[in-house]
Amino acid sequence: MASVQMEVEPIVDRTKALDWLRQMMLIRRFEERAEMLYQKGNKIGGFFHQYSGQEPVAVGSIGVLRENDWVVTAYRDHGHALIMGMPARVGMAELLGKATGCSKGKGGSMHFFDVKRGMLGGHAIVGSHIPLAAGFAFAAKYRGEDRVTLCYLGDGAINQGGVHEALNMAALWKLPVVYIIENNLYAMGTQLVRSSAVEDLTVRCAVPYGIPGHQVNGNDVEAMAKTTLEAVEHARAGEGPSVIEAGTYRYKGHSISDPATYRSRGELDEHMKKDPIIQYENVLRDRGWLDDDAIEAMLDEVKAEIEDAIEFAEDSEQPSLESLYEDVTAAPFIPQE
Amino acid sequence: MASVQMEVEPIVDRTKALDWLRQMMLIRRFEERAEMLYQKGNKIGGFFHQYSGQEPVAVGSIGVLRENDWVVTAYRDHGHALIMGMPARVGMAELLGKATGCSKGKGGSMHFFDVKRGMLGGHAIVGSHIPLAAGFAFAAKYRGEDRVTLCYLGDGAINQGGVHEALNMAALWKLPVVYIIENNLYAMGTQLVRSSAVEDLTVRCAVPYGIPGHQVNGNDVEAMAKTTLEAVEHARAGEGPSVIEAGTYRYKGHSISDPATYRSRGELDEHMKKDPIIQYENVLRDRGWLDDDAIEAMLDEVKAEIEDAIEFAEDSEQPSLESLYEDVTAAPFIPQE
Amino acid sequence: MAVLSFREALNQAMTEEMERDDRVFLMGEEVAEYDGAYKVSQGMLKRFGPRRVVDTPISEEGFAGIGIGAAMVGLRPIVEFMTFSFSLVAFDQIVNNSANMRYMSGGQFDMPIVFRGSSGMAGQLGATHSHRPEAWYAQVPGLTVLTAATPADAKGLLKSAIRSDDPVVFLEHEVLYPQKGEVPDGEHLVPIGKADVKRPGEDVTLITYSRPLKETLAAAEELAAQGIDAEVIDLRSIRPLDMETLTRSVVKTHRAVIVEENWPYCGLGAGVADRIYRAVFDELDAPILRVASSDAPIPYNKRMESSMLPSVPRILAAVDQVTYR
Amino acid sequence: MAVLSFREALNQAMTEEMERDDRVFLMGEEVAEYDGAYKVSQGMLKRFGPRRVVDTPISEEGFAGIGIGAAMVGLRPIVEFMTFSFSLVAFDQIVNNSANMRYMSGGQFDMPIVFRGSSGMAGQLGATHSHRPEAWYAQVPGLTVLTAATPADAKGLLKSAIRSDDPVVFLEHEVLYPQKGEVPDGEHLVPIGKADVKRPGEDVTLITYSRPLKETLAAAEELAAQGIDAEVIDLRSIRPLDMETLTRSVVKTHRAVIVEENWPYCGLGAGVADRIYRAVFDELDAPILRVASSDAPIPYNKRMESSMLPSVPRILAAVDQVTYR
Ligand SMILES: Cc1ncc(C[n+]2csc(CCOP(=O)(O)OP(=O)(O)O)c2C)c(N)n1
Ligand SMILES: Cc1ncc(C[n+]2csc(CCOP(=O)(O)OP(=O)(O)O)c2C)c(N)n1
Ligand SMILES: [Mg+2]
Ligand SMILES: [Mg+2]
Repeated sequence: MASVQMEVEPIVDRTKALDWLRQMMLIRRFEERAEMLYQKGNKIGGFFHQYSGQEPVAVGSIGVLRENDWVVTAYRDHGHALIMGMPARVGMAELLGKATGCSKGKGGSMHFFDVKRGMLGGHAIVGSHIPLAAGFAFAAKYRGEDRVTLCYLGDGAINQGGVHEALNMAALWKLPVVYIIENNLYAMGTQLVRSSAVEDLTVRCAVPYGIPGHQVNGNDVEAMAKTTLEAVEHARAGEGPSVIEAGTYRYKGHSISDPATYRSRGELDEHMKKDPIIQYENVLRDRGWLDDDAIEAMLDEVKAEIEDAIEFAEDSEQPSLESLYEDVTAAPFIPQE
Repeated sequence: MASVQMEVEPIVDRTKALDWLRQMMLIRRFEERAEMLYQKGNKIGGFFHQYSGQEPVAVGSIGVLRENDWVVTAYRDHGHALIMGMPARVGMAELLGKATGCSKGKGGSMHFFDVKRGMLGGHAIVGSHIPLAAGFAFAAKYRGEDRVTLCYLGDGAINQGGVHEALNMAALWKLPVVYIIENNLYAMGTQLVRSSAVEDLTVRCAVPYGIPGHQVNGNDVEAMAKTTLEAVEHARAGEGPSVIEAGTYRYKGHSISDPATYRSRGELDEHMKKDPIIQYENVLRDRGWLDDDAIEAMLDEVKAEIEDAIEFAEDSEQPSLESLYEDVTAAPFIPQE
Repeated sequence: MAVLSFREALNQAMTEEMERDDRVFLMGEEVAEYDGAYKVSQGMLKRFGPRRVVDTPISEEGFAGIGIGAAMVGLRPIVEFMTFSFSLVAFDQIVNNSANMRYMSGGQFDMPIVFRGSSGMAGQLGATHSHRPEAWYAQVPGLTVLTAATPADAKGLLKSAIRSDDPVVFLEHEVLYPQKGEVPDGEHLVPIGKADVKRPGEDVTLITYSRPLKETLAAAEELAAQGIDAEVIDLRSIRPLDMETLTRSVVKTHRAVIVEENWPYCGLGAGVADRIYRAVFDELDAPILRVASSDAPIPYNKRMESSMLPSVPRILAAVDQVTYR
Repeated sequence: MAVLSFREALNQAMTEEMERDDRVFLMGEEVAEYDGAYKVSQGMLKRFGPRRVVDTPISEEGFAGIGIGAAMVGLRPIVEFMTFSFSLVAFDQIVNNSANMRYMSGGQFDMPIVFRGSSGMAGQLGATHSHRPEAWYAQVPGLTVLTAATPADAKGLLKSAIRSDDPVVFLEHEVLYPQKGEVPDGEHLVPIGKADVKRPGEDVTLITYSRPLKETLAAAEELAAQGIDAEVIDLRSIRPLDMETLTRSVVKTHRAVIVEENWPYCGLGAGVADRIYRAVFDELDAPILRVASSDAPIPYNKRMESSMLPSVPRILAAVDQVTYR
C-alpha cells in the first residue's frame, strides 16, 4: 500500500522525513483546531479555507528550498505559512484578529504574511499573485541573487488572464520562478472539466510558454519534493520558470461555509482512504524510520504546540482602534476624510 | 512568381476573384488618400492605423462568409469595414468626423461600426474585443442561429490576459467563432520574439484550448480563404472555435505618427516586392481572368469611388454640438453635471 | 403582500424576467450547479437549464466581455459577479466596452446588460473583498448604477434593470441577503432614476443607500425621540441621481447628512453633496456632513471593521453638528 | 535655470534617480528600444541598458503586478502605462495589490512603486483612450496620486514620487509633453502633499491641476483686466490633498471655482469641493462651481471634444456666477 504511493526512491534522510511528517501533522492540527474555534467560539470570522488533504504539496515543495527562497500563494495559505517557519502562535493570533498576529489582525486567514521568513503572502484575489511571483523573481534576477520563488495557484486560478500574462513574461525573461498548480479538481463547486477546455494543465500553462511542465502526484510528499527540486534547479541554472501540476484533493468544502454537496460522499471517502499523512507514516514505518510510539509522541508534540498557539492567541490583545490608520502608508498617513 | 504565392488551387470563380482584387485595391486606395488628408489637410486626427500590405487577410477570410455572419476587429479596421460592405463614403466621413460617418463622427478611425452589415466594430483597447467576439458567438449559439463570427487580433494582442479567458470559454462551450491572428511580426515597435515566449502562435492560442490551429500565408488571398472556410465550417458544424495565424506584414508604421525606425528599409523592401495586390494581379493574369486594361479600368473605378467618398465626406455636415449628449444611452439621457 | 428575503426578491426578479423573455439569461461563477455563491440564483438552473443559467470559469474580464458581446447582438445578459470586488479585474470591460460602445458606434445598438452582485463590507473579508465601487461606476456616462436597501426595491429595481436597454451596474449587499421585507404582489417595477423617501421629515435630510438605510432609520427614530424630525431618503438610483427629490427635501430641511459605506474622499457622498450644493447652496444652513467609512483599507479584525462603518451614534453626532446642537 | 520641455523634465527626473539608485528601473510598453511611445524615456535604454529599461509585451495587468512584486522585495520600479486609459486593465493590481498589500500584511514591507504615464484628452483619441482616472485612484487609501502642470513640477514631483516608499499614481498629460518651462538647476524636489499657488489673488480661488492650469491662468489674466484678482492654485498632489493651502485661500476669497478635465459627477472636483465645504462652509459666499468636462463619453470629432474641455470663456462664466456679477 505504501509502495503505491511512493513512486520514487527516498530523496531524504530520516531527519528530514520525520520533519516533513511532523509538518503535515502540524498543518492538519492547526486547521482542525481553528475550525473548532470558528464553528464553536465564533472567534474567527470571514473566509476560511482549509488545506486538509493537500499538505504534501506545500511540505514536499517547500522542503527543497534554501533559506532565502521565497514562497507566495493564494488564500488557502495556512500550510505554506507554517512550513515557511511562521510560528503557529502568530498564525493562530492572526485568525483571531489579534495585534500579535502575523499581519497584526489586519489580514486574517487569507493574508498570512511572514516576510522575514520569505512567506510573501496569502493573496485573496484569484490569480492576482501570479504576476507578483514573477516580480519577486524579476528582482532576484535583477540583483543577481540566487533566489527562487515558488508560487502556488489553484486549478481554477489558471482561468484568470493575468496568470497568462505573467507566465509569458516569466518565460520570455527566464525568471527564476516555479509555478505549482495545486489541482484539487475543484474551484469552489466547479469541477475542472467545467472550467478548463483542456484537462492537462501543463498544456494550458507550460506548453504555450515553451517551459517545462511536470505532472506529479501531489499527495506523495517525496515525489513532490523531487519534482520541485528539478524545477528549482532549472531556475537556479538561469533556465527560467517551470510549471508543476500537482494532483491533490481537498477534504473540506471550498471554505468553511461550503457544504460541498457538489461531490459525492464516496468520492471524498475514496480520497480520505489514501490520506497522505497516514500513507507517509506507513512509508516511514516500512523504512524502519519510525514506530507507533514515535508517531504518538510526534502527534502529542504537535497538539501541544497548537494548544499553546491557541492560548497565546486567546491571551493576546485586540489591536487598538487607532491602529486602523497605521500601516496604510510608509510615510505618515494623513486620512483624507 | 505567381505560383510562389498561390499555394492552393483556385477556390474561386472569376467573378469572385476579380471582386477580391478590387476589394484589396479599394482598401489600399482608401488609406492612401486618407493618409494624404491626414498629413496635408489636417482633416483627420487622432490615431490612424493603416492596413496596407495586410489586405488579403481580411479579403480572403471575409470572402467566405455568409450574409449574416459577423466580423469584429481591432483599431486597424478600415479594411475589414470596407469588405463587410461599409460604403467608402461613410468610412471617409467618419475619418473626417462628420455626422454622416459610420459612427456619426464619434468613433473615428479606430471605431468603424456598421452593425446592419455585420461589422461589429473596430476596437481600440488591445485584446478587449476578443471576449466580445465570443459573446457574439454565444448569442448565435443561444438562439440556434447558423452564424459565425470572425475576430481579428494582432500578434501583440495575444499577450492580453482577457484573450486567454475568452479562448478558454469559447473552446469550453464550443462557440462558433474563428480567431484570426494577423501576425505582422510587430506590435508597435516590438518584434514578436520580444513579446511572446513562443513564436508559433497556434501554440500560444490553439493548443492550450484543444482547438484547431492553422498557420497560413495571410498574403495569399486564396489560401486565406481556404483556411478560413475550413475553420468556419468547423464552427458551423458545432465543433467550436479555431485559431488561424495569418502571416502578413504592414507597410506603414504602426500608426501615422510612427516612423518605424525599428525595422530596416531592406526588410520593408523585401516585403513590398511581394506586394499581395500585384501578386494577385499576376495570378489572375496567368489564369487568363484579367489583362492590363482590365486592371487599369478597375483601378480607375476604385479611384473614382474613393474620390467620390472624399467629396461626400468633405461636403458633409459636422455633427452638432448638441449631439454630444446623443447616443450615450438608449433611454433619454440625463447629464449628471 | 408576500414577505421575502432580499435574496428571494432578487431571485424572483430574475426568474420572472427570464420567464417573460427568452433573451434574458444569467451567467457567472457558481450561479448554476452551486445555486449561487450566496444562493441568489437558487433553483434557477433547475428551472431554466444550463442554456440560460451558465456557470463560468474564474474569468471575470472574459465573461463580462462575453456578456457585453451577447448584449450587442440582442441578448439581455445578467452577469453576476460573485462580489463586486471581483469586478476590478473586469473594470476595463465595464467602463470601456459596456459604457462607451453605443456612443462610439453613433448609437448603432443597445446594450441591455446587467452586472450584479454583492458589494460592501460583508464582515471580516478584508481589504480586497470589501470594495464599494459605486463612485467609480457612478462617474461613467453611459452606465446606470442602482442599489436597493429593501427586498421590495431589490425586486422592482432589478426587474427595471433587466428591462433597461442600457448597461446597469446593480449593487447588492451581502449583509442584506437574508433580511426580510414585504414585496408587493404581481408585477412590481421600481423606476430607474427615482429616490425613495423612506421616512418623511421636516428638520434634517438624511441621505443613504444600501445597507446603512437600516442604521439611518434607527437614527431617525432616536432623533424623533429627541424632537428632531428627520427625512430619510434612499437614493436607490446612484446614476442617474434623483436631484428633484434631493433638492426638494433640502429646500425644506436646510440641512443634510449623507450616510454611506463608501470611502470619504471622492466617494459617492462627495459626488452627491457637490451636486446639492451647486443646486441649492442658498438653502443650506450648514455644510452637508458625511457619515462614511474611515479612510483606510478594510481590516480583518471585527472591532476595527465595525468602527469604520456608519452607525447610529455617528449619524446622531453628524445631525447634532448640522443642527448646531 | 534650464528651459526644458515637460517630457525632458520627466526624463531628467527618471535619469537622475536611476543614476542615484540602482534599485530604480523603468518598465513598460515601448519604453526601451522605441524610446517611449511619447519619447519620455528617450535615450534611457542607451544609457542604462536593457536590465534597467525594460520593454514589456502588451500585458498591463501582468507587468503592473510584476512591478508590485519587485517593489515588495526592495526594488523601486517605475511602471509606465502608455496611457493611463490602459491602466483600466490593471485596475485590480493597482487598487488591490499596490494599495492594500502593506496594510494587509500589517506593515511588513514598503511599496516603492510609481505608475506613470499620460492621461486626459489628448485630441481625438476617442472614448476609450481619453480617460482621466484621478478620482478613481484618489479614492483609494494607500495610494498617492500626483500630477504636474509645469516642467519644473514634473521633474521635482516625479523625483519625490520615485523616492517615496508608497505606491504613487503619477498622471501626466500628453498635450503637455512638448510644452517648455524653466526647471531649477541641481537637485530639485517638489514635496508630496503640497499644492502650489501659481498666481496669488484676493477675490476668487481658482483650483486646477494638469493641463487646464494654462487656461486657468489665462482666465485669471482676463479677470485681472476686469478688476478681479484671482488666486490660482495648482493641486499637484491629488492625494493627499493640501487642505491647508485650499482653505487658507478660500477663507480669503470666499469663493472658488474648480477647473478640471474630469467628468462632473463624482469627479475629482466633487471630492475637493466636498472637503472644502466641510472645512470652511461659513466662509463661502457662493457655491463652489466646477468647470469640468461634459458628462458624456469623449467623442472623436474635434469640435465636439473641444466643446467639452475647460476653456477661458467657461471659467469666466463660472467666476461671474460665484462673484454674482
Ligand atoms: C478574481 C476573483 N474571482 C473570484 C473569486 C472567488 N473565489 C475565491 S476562491 C475561488 C475558487 C478558486 O479555485 P482554485 O483556483 O481551484 O483554488 P482552490 O480553492 O481549489 O484551492 C473563487 C471562485 C476571487 N477571490 N477572485
Ligand atoms: C490595453 C492596451 N494597451 C496598449 C495599447 C496601445 N497599443 C495600441 S496598438 C498596440 C500594438 C498592437 O500590436 P498588434 O496586436 O500586433 O497589432 P497590430 O498593430 O500589429 O495590428 C499597442 C501597444 C492599447 N491600445 N491597449
Ligand atoms: Mg481547486
Ligand atoms: Mg502586430
